[in-house]
This record gives sequence, C-alpha cells and structure tokens, in this order.
Amino acid sequence: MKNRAWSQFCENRWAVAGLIILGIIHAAALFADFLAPYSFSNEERTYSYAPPSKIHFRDEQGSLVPPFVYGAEIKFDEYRRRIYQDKADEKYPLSFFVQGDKYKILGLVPTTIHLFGVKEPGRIYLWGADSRGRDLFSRLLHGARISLSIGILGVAISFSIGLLVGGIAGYYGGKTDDIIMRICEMFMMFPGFYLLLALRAVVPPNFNSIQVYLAIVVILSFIGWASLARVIRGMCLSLREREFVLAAKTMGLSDLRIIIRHILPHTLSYSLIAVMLSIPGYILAESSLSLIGLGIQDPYASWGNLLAEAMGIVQIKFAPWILLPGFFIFITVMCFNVVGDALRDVLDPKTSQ
Amino acid sequence: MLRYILRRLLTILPILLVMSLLTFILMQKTSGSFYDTLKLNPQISPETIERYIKLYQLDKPLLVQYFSWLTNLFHFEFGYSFFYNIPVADVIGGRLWNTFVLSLASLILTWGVAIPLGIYAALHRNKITDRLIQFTSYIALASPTFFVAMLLLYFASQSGILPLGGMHSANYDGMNIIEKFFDVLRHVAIPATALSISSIGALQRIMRGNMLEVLGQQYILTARAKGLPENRVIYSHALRNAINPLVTILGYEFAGLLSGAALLEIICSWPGLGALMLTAVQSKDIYLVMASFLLSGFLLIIGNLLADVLLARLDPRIRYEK
Amino acid sequence: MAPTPLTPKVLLVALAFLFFFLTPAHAKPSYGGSIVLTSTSDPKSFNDITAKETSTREVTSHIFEGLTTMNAVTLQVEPALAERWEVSEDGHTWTFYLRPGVKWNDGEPFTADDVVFTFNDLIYNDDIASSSRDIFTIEDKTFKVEKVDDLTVRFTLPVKFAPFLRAMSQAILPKHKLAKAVAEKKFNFTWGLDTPPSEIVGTGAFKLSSYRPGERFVLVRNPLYWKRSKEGDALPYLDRIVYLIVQNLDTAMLKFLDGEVDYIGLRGMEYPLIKPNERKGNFTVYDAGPDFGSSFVVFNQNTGVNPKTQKPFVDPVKSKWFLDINFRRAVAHAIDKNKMMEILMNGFGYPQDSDMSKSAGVFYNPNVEKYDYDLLKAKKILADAGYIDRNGDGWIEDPEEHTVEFNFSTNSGNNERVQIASIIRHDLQSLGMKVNFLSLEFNTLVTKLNSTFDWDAIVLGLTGGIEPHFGKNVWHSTGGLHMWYPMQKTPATDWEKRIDEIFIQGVQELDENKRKVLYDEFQVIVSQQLPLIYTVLNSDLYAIRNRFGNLKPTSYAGPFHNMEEIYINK
Amino acid sequence: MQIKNLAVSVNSKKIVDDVSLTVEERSIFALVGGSGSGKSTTGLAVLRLLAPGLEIKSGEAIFGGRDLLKIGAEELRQVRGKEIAMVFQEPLYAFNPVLTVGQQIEEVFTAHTDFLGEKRLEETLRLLDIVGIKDPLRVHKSYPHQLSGGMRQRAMIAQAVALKPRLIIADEPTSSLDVTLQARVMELFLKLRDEFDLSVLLITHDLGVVQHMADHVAVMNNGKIVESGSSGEVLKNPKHQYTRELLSYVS
Repeated sequence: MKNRAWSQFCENRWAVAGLIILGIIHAAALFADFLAPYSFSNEERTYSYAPPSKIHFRDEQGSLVPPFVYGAEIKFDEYRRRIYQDKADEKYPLSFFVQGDKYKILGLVPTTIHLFGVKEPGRIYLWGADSRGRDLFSRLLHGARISLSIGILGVAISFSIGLLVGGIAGYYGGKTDDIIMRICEMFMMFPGFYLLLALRAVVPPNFNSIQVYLAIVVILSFIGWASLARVIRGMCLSLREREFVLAAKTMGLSDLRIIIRHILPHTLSYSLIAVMLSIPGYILAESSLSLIGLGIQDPYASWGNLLAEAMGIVQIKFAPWILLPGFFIFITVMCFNVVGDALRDVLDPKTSQ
Repeated sequence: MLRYILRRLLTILPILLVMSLLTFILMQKTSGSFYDTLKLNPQISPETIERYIKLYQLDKPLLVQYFSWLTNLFHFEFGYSFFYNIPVADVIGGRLWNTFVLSLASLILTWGVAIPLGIYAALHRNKITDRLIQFTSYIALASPTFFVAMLLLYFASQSGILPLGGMHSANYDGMNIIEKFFDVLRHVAIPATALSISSIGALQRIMRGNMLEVLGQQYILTARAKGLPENRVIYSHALRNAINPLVTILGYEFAGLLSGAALLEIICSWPGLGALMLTAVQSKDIYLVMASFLLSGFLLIIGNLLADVLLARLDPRIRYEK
Repeated sequence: MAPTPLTPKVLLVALAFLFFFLTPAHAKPSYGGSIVLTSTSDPKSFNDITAKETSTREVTSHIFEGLTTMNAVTLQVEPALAERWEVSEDGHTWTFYLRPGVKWNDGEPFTADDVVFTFNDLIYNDDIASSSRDIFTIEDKTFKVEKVDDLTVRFTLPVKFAPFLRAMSQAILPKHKLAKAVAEKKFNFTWGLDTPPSEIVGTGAFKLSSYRPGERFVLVRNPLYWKRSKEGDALPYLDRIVYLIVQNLDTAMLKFLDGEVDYIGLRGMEYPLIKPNERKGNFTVYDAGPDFGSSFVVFNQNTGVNPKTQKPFVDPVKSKWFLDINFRRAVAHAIDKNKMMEILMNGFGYPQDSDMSKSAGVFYNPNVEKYDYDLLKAKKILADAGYIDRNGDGWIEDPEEHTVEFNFSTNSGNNERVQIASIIRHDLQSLGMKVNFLSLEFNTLVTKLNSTFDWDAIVLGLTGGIEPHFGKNVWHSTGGLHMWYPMQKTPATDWEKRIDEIFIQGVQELDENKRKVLYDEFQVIVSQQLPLIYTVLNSDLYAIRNRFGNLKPTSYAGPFHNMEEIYINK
Repeated sequence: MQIKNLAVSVNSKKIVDDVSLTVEERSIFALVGGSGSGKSTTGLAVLRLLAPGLEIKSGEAIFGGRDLLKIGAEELRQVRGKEIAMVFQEPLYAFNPVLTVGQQIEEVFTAHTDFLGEKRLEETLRLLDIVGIKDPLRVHKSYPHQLSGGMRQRAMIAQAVALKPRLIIADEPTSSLDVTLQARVMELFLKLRDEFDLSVLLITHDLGVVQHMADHVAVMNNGKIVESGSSGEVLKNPKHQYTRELLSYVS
C-alpha cells in the first residue's frame, strides 16, 4: 500500500521535481556555512550594492587561466547612480576549500574552511551585494536556514497542539467538544495578521535575536492550530465509533493513550498533506512581519527580511539582484504546494480510487 | 431555520465577549501605550500627557475600563479613537464601505475567473491546457499579494491606462452615477487583481478537484445514459454539486477579505480598513482595535452563517432543524 | 578606494540657487490653478489646539495663523495677525497691536477677543489637553493675557522669556465658533475629522473645502485673506491645494513621475531615479541643505533605583561602562558617517556633530569637538581605559573581567535608522563589544525610555528647530526627555549642572548675541561629554514642477511655507 | 441488439475480451458473472459510457441497423435514453442529490421530445403510477434521499421506460434491495416488458434472479463469455466449471 502510493507519487513528474528542489534547498540550508563564502554578517561597505561578480576564465590576452575575479571600484555618475568598474590590476583567483569566517559544521565541529572564495581584500559576490556590501548568496543560504526552519518548527508546534486538541474534542465529544470548538472558533475569528502584530508586541523587548526568532515561531503556531484542530476533531468523531477503538477501550487503555496511539495515526495521511500545504503560510507570514520590521532582526538573515530590503522601486531598478530572496520564497512555496497536492492525490481516499 | 439562525447567533455572543476581553487585555498589558509616542515630543510635558490619560480614563483599573466600554457597547457606542479624537464608529464607517467595495470586486473577480477555469481544467483533465492552468495556478498561489500590487502599479505607471492608487478621481463628486461607477471600477482594478491572484489559484484548484470528483459520480453516468446533451450534464448536474462545497469557503472569504489586506491597501493608497487597523494596532489605539476586531469576528460569523444558510438552500440533503 | 568626493553636490546646490534667482525674474504672477501634493497619512483632526502630531499641522498651517510668523528664508520673526508689538523695559510685558480689517473666512471680524479666548479659554483650560500649554508655561506659571481694546492685547509674563516672539506664531482660533463647545466641555472632541469643512474657520490664506478619509483633502482660496503681495495683489494666487494621502513612498514617487502630483520630497537614495527625468517631467530637484532634527546613539546613564524592586534600573556593571566618558568617546570614533551618507543617502547627507542643525542659522556652532571614524583610535581609547580582550574569546572585558555585552535597539519602521543602527552595531562588534541588536516597536521603545528605564543603548532621532530653548525637555536634567538619565532631582554631573544653568540663563536673555554665546557653550559641552553621540543628517531634497513661480524652498519650513505667494507661470 | 467481438482495455490490459451476444426482441437476456468479470463494462460500453481510461479496442454493437460504437455523438445521444435506457444498481447514487426525482425524470422528455411543461408533468406522473408508486405527486416533488430504496428504484425504472425504449440495460437493478423488494422489482420488469414491448439486458451476479426471469443467459469470467445459451439449459446443465461455482451459491 505504502509502496503503491510512493510509485504513484513518482509518476507525477512535477511533484518529483518539487521534492528534489526542496531537498536541495534544505540541504543547502543545512550546510550554509560551508557552501557560503562569507558569514551572514560579513560586510564590506565599499562594495555597497555591488552587482554579481563576473568570473573570468580568460585573461586580457584571451588565454585560458584559472578562474578569477577583478577587484572593483565604485563611482557615481552625474545622477548619482553607482557604477562599478573592474580594476584591471587587481585579480583575485577563485579557489576552493579556502579559509574564511569561523563557523561550526552542523553546530558541532569548529572550522574555517569554505567551499569557495577569493583572497582578501578581493570579494566574490555570486549574486551581488546588499546595501552594506554583504554577499547576497551567503545571506540567502543563511536566511534559508531561518525561513525554512520557521516553517518546519512552526508547523510542528501548531500540529502537535492541533492534533491533540482536535483529538480530545473528537474523542470525548459532548460538552468538552463544545467548549473546545468554541475556543477554536474564537481563535479563527481574530483577524490573523493583526493578531500576529498584537502578539508580536507581547514579546519581551529585551529578548535577543535567537529568542525573538523562537518567539515568532511560537506566535505563528499559536495562530495556526485552531483550523487544524477542527478538521482533526471531525475525523476523530467518526473514528471513535470504529471497532478498534472499542477494542482498545475494552483492553482498559487510558483515554489519552487511545487518542494518541489508536486514533490519531488514522489522521496521518490528512495531516501529512496539511503539513505540506501549511508550511508556505509560515514562511510568508514571517516575510510580512519582516516587511514592517518586526520579523527576524538584522544582522541575522531570513528570506523575509532580505525581501523587505528589496521592496522599493529604487532597489528593484538599480540592484535587481536583491529580489532573489523573493524568487526563493516563491519557488519554495510553489514546491511545497505541488508536493502537497501530489500527496493528496495519492493518499486521500476521496480522490484516489 | 429561523430558530437555527437565532441559536447560532446566541452561542456566538459569549465568544465575542471573551474575544473582546482578550483583545483588551492584550492591548493594555503589553508594553507601550498610545500616549508614549507623545512623550518623545520635546514640547509636550508629562502633565499634558496626564491630561490625555485622564480624558480617556486610562488611569482607571483595567476591568473598570473594560466594563465601561462594554456598557457603552449596548448603546452602540464603541468608544473614542485616541488618534482621531472622534467616535470609533465615525472613523471606521466610511472606510468599511471602501473595504467592502474592494473585497466585493476581488470576490467577483476571483470567482468569475476561478470557477470557469476550474471547470475547464477538469473537463480537459491532463490535456496541455489543463497542465498550463495548473502550472499558472501554482505560480499565482506562491505570489505574495503586496509584491504583485507593486509590480502592477509599476506597469500601470509605464502604460498610463489605470490610475495609480486611490479610490476616486479628483472630479468624482461632479460625475453622474454611471461615470462614478466606472471611475471606482478603474481605481479598484489594480488592488482587486493583486488581491485575487493567489485566491484564483487556490479556488481554481479546489473547483477542479470538486468537479473531477463529481464527474466520477454515478448520477453523471445516469444523466448521460438518459441522453442529455453534454452541456446539460455538466452545467445542470455536475456544476451544482461541485460548487456547493465552495459556498463554505465563500463564507470565510467574506470576512477574511474585510481585514486581510493592510499592506496592499498601503501600497495602492486604498482608503480601507486594513491600513487603519495596522496603525491602530501598532500605536495601541485600543478602542479602534477592539471595534475592528469585533467587527471582523462578527463578519466572520455572519459570513459563515450566510454560507450555511445558502448551502442549506442549495443542497436539499442539509437541514438544520433539530 | 578613496572616499567619494562631495563636489557634485556642491555644484548642485549652486545650480539650484541659480534657478531660484532666475525663475521669478521673468514670470509674472497670475491667479488661478491648483497644486497637487501628497501627504503620508490622514490628518488626525482639524483642531490645532488638541492636535498631537505633524500630519494635522500640515492642514491647519494653511487655515490658521498666529500673531507672528517666522520668515523661513531669513529665519526672522515677522508680523502676521499682529501688525506690530512693544515690549516693556523689564521684558515682562508685551503689547500686540492687531492688524485691522482681518476677517475670519466666514466673514466675522477678527478681534482681540479671539486672541484672549485662544489663550485663556483654550490653551490654559484645565479640561483641554494641549501641547501648546507647555510652551506658554514657564516654571509652572502661566502668562496673563488681557484685552486692552478690540485691536490690542497685552501679555504679562512671569519672567523674561527670550523665545516669546517665536512662540507667538501659535495659531489663533475663532471665539464665535468655539465658545459654545468650550462651555459645554466638548472642545476636546470638536473639529475632528467628522466636522463639515465649512465649520472649520480660520484667518489663513486657504480654507478647507473637502476631506475624503484615506484619500485626499482639498483646500481652496480664502477670498477674504488680508495679505497683499509686494505688487499689491490680493493673495493667495492659487485657487486650490489638493493633498493626496499616499502612505507608500514608492507609490507617491510613481504618481510624481506620472505627472499626477506636483511635488515630492526625496531621500538621497531616490535621487538617481528622479533626477534623470527632470527635463521630461518638467521639474527641478532642489537641495535645501541639512534637515532639522537629529539622529544619535544614546547610552543609559541612569543610576537610579527602581522603587518597586529596589534594584538599580541599569546593571551596575554596564552602568560603569556607560558612565565612562572614554567608553562613549570610543563609540563616537566608531561611527562611520561617510559610509552611512554614501550607502544610505547616496551622498546627500551631512555629518552631525551638534544638537543644532547647520540649517538652524545663528545658534548653530560649527566649532565643537568632532570625532572621525577611526576604529584603531577607538580601540586604543578602550585599551587605555582598561577594556581589552583578557581571555582571548574575541570580546573585550572591562577591568573587572566582565565581557562588554549590551542590548542595542532602535524603532522599527524607520528603515534608514535601522540601517544606521546596524552599521554602528557592526563596527562596535569589531571593537570587541558583544552587541545584541533589536528593532522594537516605537511605543515599546518609548516606554523603556520614559518609564521602565530598562535599556542599554538606543539609536533615536528627535525633531529640531531654530530655537534652542524648545529642546529644554531634552537638555535640562529635570526633563522627561533627558534620555540618558531623565527627571533628575539634582544634576548628576557637573556638566549637566552647567547645561541646566545655560538653559535657565538663555531663556531670560533677550540679547540674541549673548544668547548665542551661551548656547555655543552648551553645544561644546555636549560634544565633549557625548550624552548623545550624533550620526548623520539627511539633505532635504525637493522635486517640484517648473510651472510654479516664487518658490523659496528651505530646509526649515519645506518648499511651500510661502504657499500664498506661489503662482503658476503663464 | 447484437454485440460482436467487443474488447475493452484499460492501460492496454483487456478487461473485456471478444464478447459477442445477441439480445432478441422482447426477451430478457441475462449477463452473469462475479465482480470484476467485465459484465458491467460490457453494458456501459454499448452506450459508450465508459469511464475515462477505459478504451474500446474493437468490436461492434449493432442496434437498429447501426453500429453504436461508430455513430456520431449527436446520433448516439438520440439513442441514449430514447431507444436504449439504463437502470443502475444503487439508485441513491444514480439520482442527482440536488434535483427532485420529478425534475430528473422530466429531463428525459426535455432532451428527446418537445413536450411542454404540463405535458411533461402529466407523463411523469403517469409513469410513476405505472411503476407502482402510490403517491406520484409527492414522489415527484421529493429529493432522492427522501425516498425509500424501493421507491427510488421504481422511480429509476420509470425514468428508464419514459420514452418506451426498445432495450433497457439493467445493471444489478435489485442487488441493493432486500429480498421482498427484489421480487417486486423483478415482477415490474416482466410487466413492463409485456406492456412496452421492450427487451432487457440484465446484468447481475445473482443466478436466482436469472432463473425466474431470463430467456437467455451468458456467463462471464475474466472478461470472457465462458458459456451461453437459453437460461433453462445453462442453469440446469452447466458445462463450465465457473458456472457451476456460481450456481452453488444459489439455492
């Protein structure tokens, strides 16, 4: 049965492509320190809004040489537009496994080796630089860590709450169910975005960046659990009439155990689909918080606060590369949706025959 | 039916009460208050701020404030806005209509586009057109509203066809009713489109899914076996069954659209509730926030109720008498 | 890489000035037409007395006038509703002779009763919450305002008050319209946004014609306006001023480029977007010089104890650093003003060294202590004062081996300020300080500054002006805005004591030259003691269509302070 | 009607293979088989009502001198409901839940005749009466879920015979009903055959039913007809192993 679902899933080429892209992005986020030439806070202000570095494979004479980048110099034209000019006499060869900013591999092993980079004072900007000359490529990778983990952590928390609360309401029914459902309805009645803002104000102001990050995750899940609880409750209401629940009851298992071990597993396929389809919501919510400056705080990068920096006509016109975070949000959200839909086609008994 | 509606409305009252109390505590107990902002003006003394605080009874205990607000509520007074020094109802009033116009336009656009697209896609399942529609839907689903709005505005400024934000032209008051209608229509085009894009993607997919499910039902086979023309099979048998479940979604959208578009409203200078609420929440204009939250909750309930009633009318299997 | 030279900007200023003198010479004033402007938010009321913020003043400044006005070009006080005035020998009694024949825009005559009403019944009314009251209260004493005859008003001050004439630009409101509301104790909620425009009555050049919440408000010519131009034309020239409410600056910019709006205030970043369109869009970009206002880093030097918990507001370990002048000096050397101006303002900025803006005229003192950006120097100052990395962890420790670690905040929403704070944070980090940066909602930040005092370091800005005394709440040690240690009973340090003295003397000194000496000293003290460590100021850039004549944009009052004189070139 | 060498496949796997049979005028022909034997598919294939994915590979279905598998869509539509009607197993699902029974029966007239509203109503009520419904007016106004199973099946049959078709394909018309109802519905079929001069292609797994009613029987297994003949002959003297198995479940 499981295998059949899997092979059916693999027939959907879009979904497979989506899964692969998600895999790559998550892996890149995991090894961000190593893949990125710089840390997220490494800034070089003379390279403000530097465009993506051109990597040269041929020298002036046109002969093939190891890849290198030129040093650059910023000039302002009559309209004060930034113009970057290569300095012909400054060449920095691109090398692999180079020394750079300190970090710990997977948070454990301290090292300074990066996949690629150029010697100081040269800078390599694969995807250009932001206003303060920080490497967008590096910040995107580090931002992926935060944005993706917000999605996953947030969903994990809200689903734990939603499953448990929904399970309890559905299993007991009656008064308990009534009260829990009224509470859920109340949560759903709050206008989400503004509740998010109001709750954001509850976060104690002396939290440091990591604590703020966790607080944002908690707030997002706090808002998201109610609708899931409702659906789970509906499923549990019918599940509790089934024989295996009666069987479990006659064996004298505790109610909580019955809910967790015997009822909730049956909602698994629905939950899996819902997880896939709700992760994008968390990523987008963080980005709208960032847009009004209340998301992840500088110098830490998230796709949201990176995109917030790009939300201006001036930036889009003169430094279009800083829109890349938007593109990544876009791709990720799309992949989660495609994979989620494909899962539904495969797992949901209503659509698969 | 009437009894059902009444009962629903009655159970909702306590929820609204708890909700308003929570909002009140949330607004009051978190750090910062409206008058803090004034404290940063070198020319305003603490005594003046005291005076404002007395004026709005902010020095009274929390519960006293809440209950005085609550009693006023029964006289349909929602308190005064700190920001505007006028009753909250007057602040919200006009903007509610504007938001409603935007929501309605976007609702019509969303449903007008998504439903036919969904039907078309379901009838051409797995053909190239269907795949194209599905792909576009995924793109639409992943596009943040505010970003779409900005792009649309930029294109509008390049082409000069549509006005750049706002809701009325300068000479609006001198227009006749038809010109007025088209004037607002031109203004609403960009924000409504931006607001609709991702919902079109979502709704189209739901519609397609429902349609496919319905097309696999036996009564469709019966209808075909009766020799009904294909049009009739689809539009009078399949469509009605496929669209019914969407009515519930309509109920949610009805309320959601009224409050969910602050960033869009700011970008498009749409004089709606969203932008107002955003500043109200951020600057802790308590009574304005409470009124807006209550309104939004109330609308959600009404929306759901309407959806349920409508569903009962559309689907003879559903009855609420008990 | 060499720092970018600022020459192009100097050239630009010169060009702007050239323009300024060339245009009015040829065009002849003509009547009619309208100007379309944008405002970032709705006015909050039309009531100038209870108004709490600037977006309201944007409307009311066209509708109401005071007895005096400030000439935004010369920065001198000029007559407005008062034709002339006298001051007694002792400087305590001022007599104002009102301009005869002035009418409210509903046709009623303007008299001394209105002036007395505005002060005695509105500003000094205990039931009314108004910020104006604070300006006209000195040492808890109010002014005595009496009517001498229909066109003469006498003010008796408890003490000498140097900024008195500047303060008299306070808007005068009509008694015949508002007396009833005051009597019924409803004034706080009068003239709100729900009032019909015709009810809002002033003496100014324009009157309110319509208001559509969230969209626009329109002002039209007041035909009864008293003022004449030099040529004897009845002012104003323009028929209408339309303000579109556009919250998003990008949208406003698109509207300007599209021709829908006649003026837009620019930030340096937007210059490259707007400037190339000058010819096509038929407008000119003016650079009016440095902005008023300030932007600074402040450290918490509060040594007070929380009366509830009996704990100090600031951790004594941190307090020691923040009170250390060497620590603050090192930070001052770590402020990369040039790069801030280049990155955030495209070069359209000014380094700020003193509380008074360069644009403030007489009271600006250029000879204060300046701190160049030099991280090595900063490091050395820290090392000399005993802050060095003692355990090799990369962070510096104070002599008692405490790692220098503190929170650093600013308000979210102001993107430029957040960027400034981030740049400073980065440089402090490279000095070895462990800095946790956090942008907070404005209200939250202010609560910390004003009531809970639980903060370490903050980047903030204040609005400024020409008159140094109006900053008393910041500088006097009893002031609520004396942020680094507010509301002190007695000054904590000698230099704070000296500043207190200067502010008390300064306000009573009527001789402008002597006042300047005092306030110059104050600026020097601040630059040496660094309670506020200043950063950079924006240039005020205005893009205005060329069809308007008689434009005199200034940084003090913006491009349209003389709206009544502005006309459309025919 | 004559089916010749019909083959239907899904994903190139044949689920109906080389099926040929002939339904004589005014006779009842039973197509018998276990579930998954391809009997229902055969029935649906005749009117080209197969679900997407199922494909008719070869064969003919001659009816009234035409090959139903080849004629144009509009001509086919004219045959459906008018000349050949279908009755399905579970009338609750076979009726559209959001339309009244009456509306759905009247649709047949709308699709194939130019009867006006009144005439349609009159005809419908008459049909409901014929199939033995006591309160035609109420049933006409009822939604499917408001009727009992037997009533629904009668209504379904009424819908099928509305235009006096020459052939009814009845796919397990009784298996969702209880035993007493089964017998009544079957009697109804016999009555209608006599009254309307129609033939029936009865698709069922229940040989008991076949015994009572059918003139001819064909037994299907794994998409193929394994045995056919007159019903008496086949049931009394089954030749094929599979037929014997089926028979052993009866009695």
